[in-house]
Amino acid sequence: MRDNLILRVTARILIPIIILFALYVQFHGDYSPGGGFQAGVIFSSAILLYALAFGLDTAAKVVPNQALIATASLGVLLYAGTGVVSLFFGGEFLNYSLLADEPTTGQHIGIIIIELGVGLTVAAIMLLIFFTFARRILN
Amino acid sequence: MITDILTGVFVSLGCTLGLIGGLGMHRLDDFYARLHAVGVTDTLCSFFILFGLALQTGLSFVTIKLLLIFLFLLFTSPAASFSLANNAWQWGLRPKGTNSEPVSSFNKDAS
Amino acid sequence: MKHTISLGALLFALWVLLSGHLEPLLLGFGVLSVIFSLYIARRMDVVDHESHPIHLTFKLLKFWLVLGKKIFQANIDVTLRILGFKAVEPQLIKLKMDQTTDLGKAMYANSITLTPGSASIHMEEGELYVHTISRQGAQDLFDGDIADIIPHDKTSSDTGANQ
Amino acid sequence: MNLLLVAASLAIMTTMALALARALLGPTIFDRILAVNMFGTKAVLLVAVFAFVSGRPDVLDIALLYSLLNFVGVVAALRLVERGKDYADHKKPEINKDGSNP
Repeated sequence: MRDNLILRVTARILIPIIILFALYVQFHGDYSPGGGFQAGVIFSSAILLYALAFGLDTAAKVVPNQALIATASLGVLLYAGTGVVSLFFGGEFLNYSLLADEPTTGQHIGIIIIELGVGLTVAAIMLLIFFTFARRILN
Repeated sequence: MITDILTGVFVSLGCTLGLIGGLGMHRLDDFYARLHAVGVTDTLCSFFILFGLALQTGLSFVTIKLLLIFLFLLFTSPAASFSLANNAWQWGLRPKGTNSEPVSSFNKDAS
Repeated sequence: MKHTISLGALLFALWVLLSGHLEPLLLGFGVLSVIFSLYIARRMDVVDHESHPIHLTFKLLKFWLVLGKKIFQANIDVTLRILGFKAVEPQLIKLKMDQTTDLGKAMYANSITLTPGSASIHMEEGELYVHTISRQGAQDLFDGDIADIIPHDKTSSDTGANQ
Repeated sequence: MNLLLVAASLAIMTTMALALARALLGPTIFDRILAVNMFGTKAVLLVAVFAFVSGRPDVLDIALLYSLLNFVGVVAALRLVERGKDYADHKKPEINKDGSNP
């Protein structure tokens, strides 16, 4: 499998599609099955395919560990931040009806931001787990 | 009504092919031969079933999704088969009932 | 750059087809998603004329039609062999590959795999090892059954040069 | 119409069962992964048929996704086998000089 040409060609074609699909699942959580968690896992599987086809080091260059840690933290920050902001508007934690004048608009904005936070964190953490274990096996 | 009948015909054909492929998994006697059984279920069987389903909806986003499913299967299944076969070959598995090394034409040996 | 734009257009079309919602909000998310996908794809260096053969579009259409017909016939053949109406006589052969680019080689090997009754199993420089289920199928491959329908990718080197 | 689709899903499930039997029987690890690959393809079709039986076309997204990820799964499983050759049921076969199996 070291020099599997077909795997590389197929991965080249599929990876952008899988990433786009992950983002589609991310943003259509309220219309069809899906949401942040699923999107994060799908995204990380795209990078995983890249690592399997082109090697772990190449993949680690595309998504450096520092960026992953930062992304995971950013996701949690988004989630918690949305909750705290709704506290400032005088509601309960994560009561995002208050994020806009109209409660439904506020809920819409709130759910999109929350899902984004979940998606970012899940994608980053999945990749961190994968890289950690894969490196341990290699050494 | 006519589309219902067509759907029925196509889906049944697809299912039959799938069952034959599943049977082939047990009737064919080594890994490399079974690749061909999987080839049957991956191509024409999927096509018949998805095409039969697509007839039900006419031209809509659902049809396009069915087409996309078929396209993705068409792209991924040969790559998966090749990866498997290539791994098996490099691991040292050799097909049963053939020359041990590949021949480049049939003219020399008439076996 | 040309290939990035065409990949972007393709991805956006895919987004609209998947989504089916034409509201400005979701289309906006679509644009952002396409840009992000392109960014990752550029970082991964997976965008080039090989992953995205725009220069072959029309030839590809004909190729798919002919291949589809061959797949159909091969399916019937293999079905008969599985059910025992015809003999299973496995063959191991190697074929010369004239294709120069990675994409051409991959298309050749994948077409062989997609046609039931023949599966490519190994690739060595310029040679493809193929396992077929019948002697007739093997002879057809020797006669260039599949090789003749692969679009010639000679233009691809030109496209690569003037980028 | 629904009856036919239910029958179709039963047929697909039978095929999946046949594939699963091959996955359990082996004999080599490659047979097993091949069977799992086929199981995955059939699962995609089953989900597609299910979407029509239940009248919820948005379920098709799952089929779409599974058709993409099934491939990643097979490749990952192969990587594992490649790494630990003895995960395969038989020890790596000794290949004779002429390339034939013992």
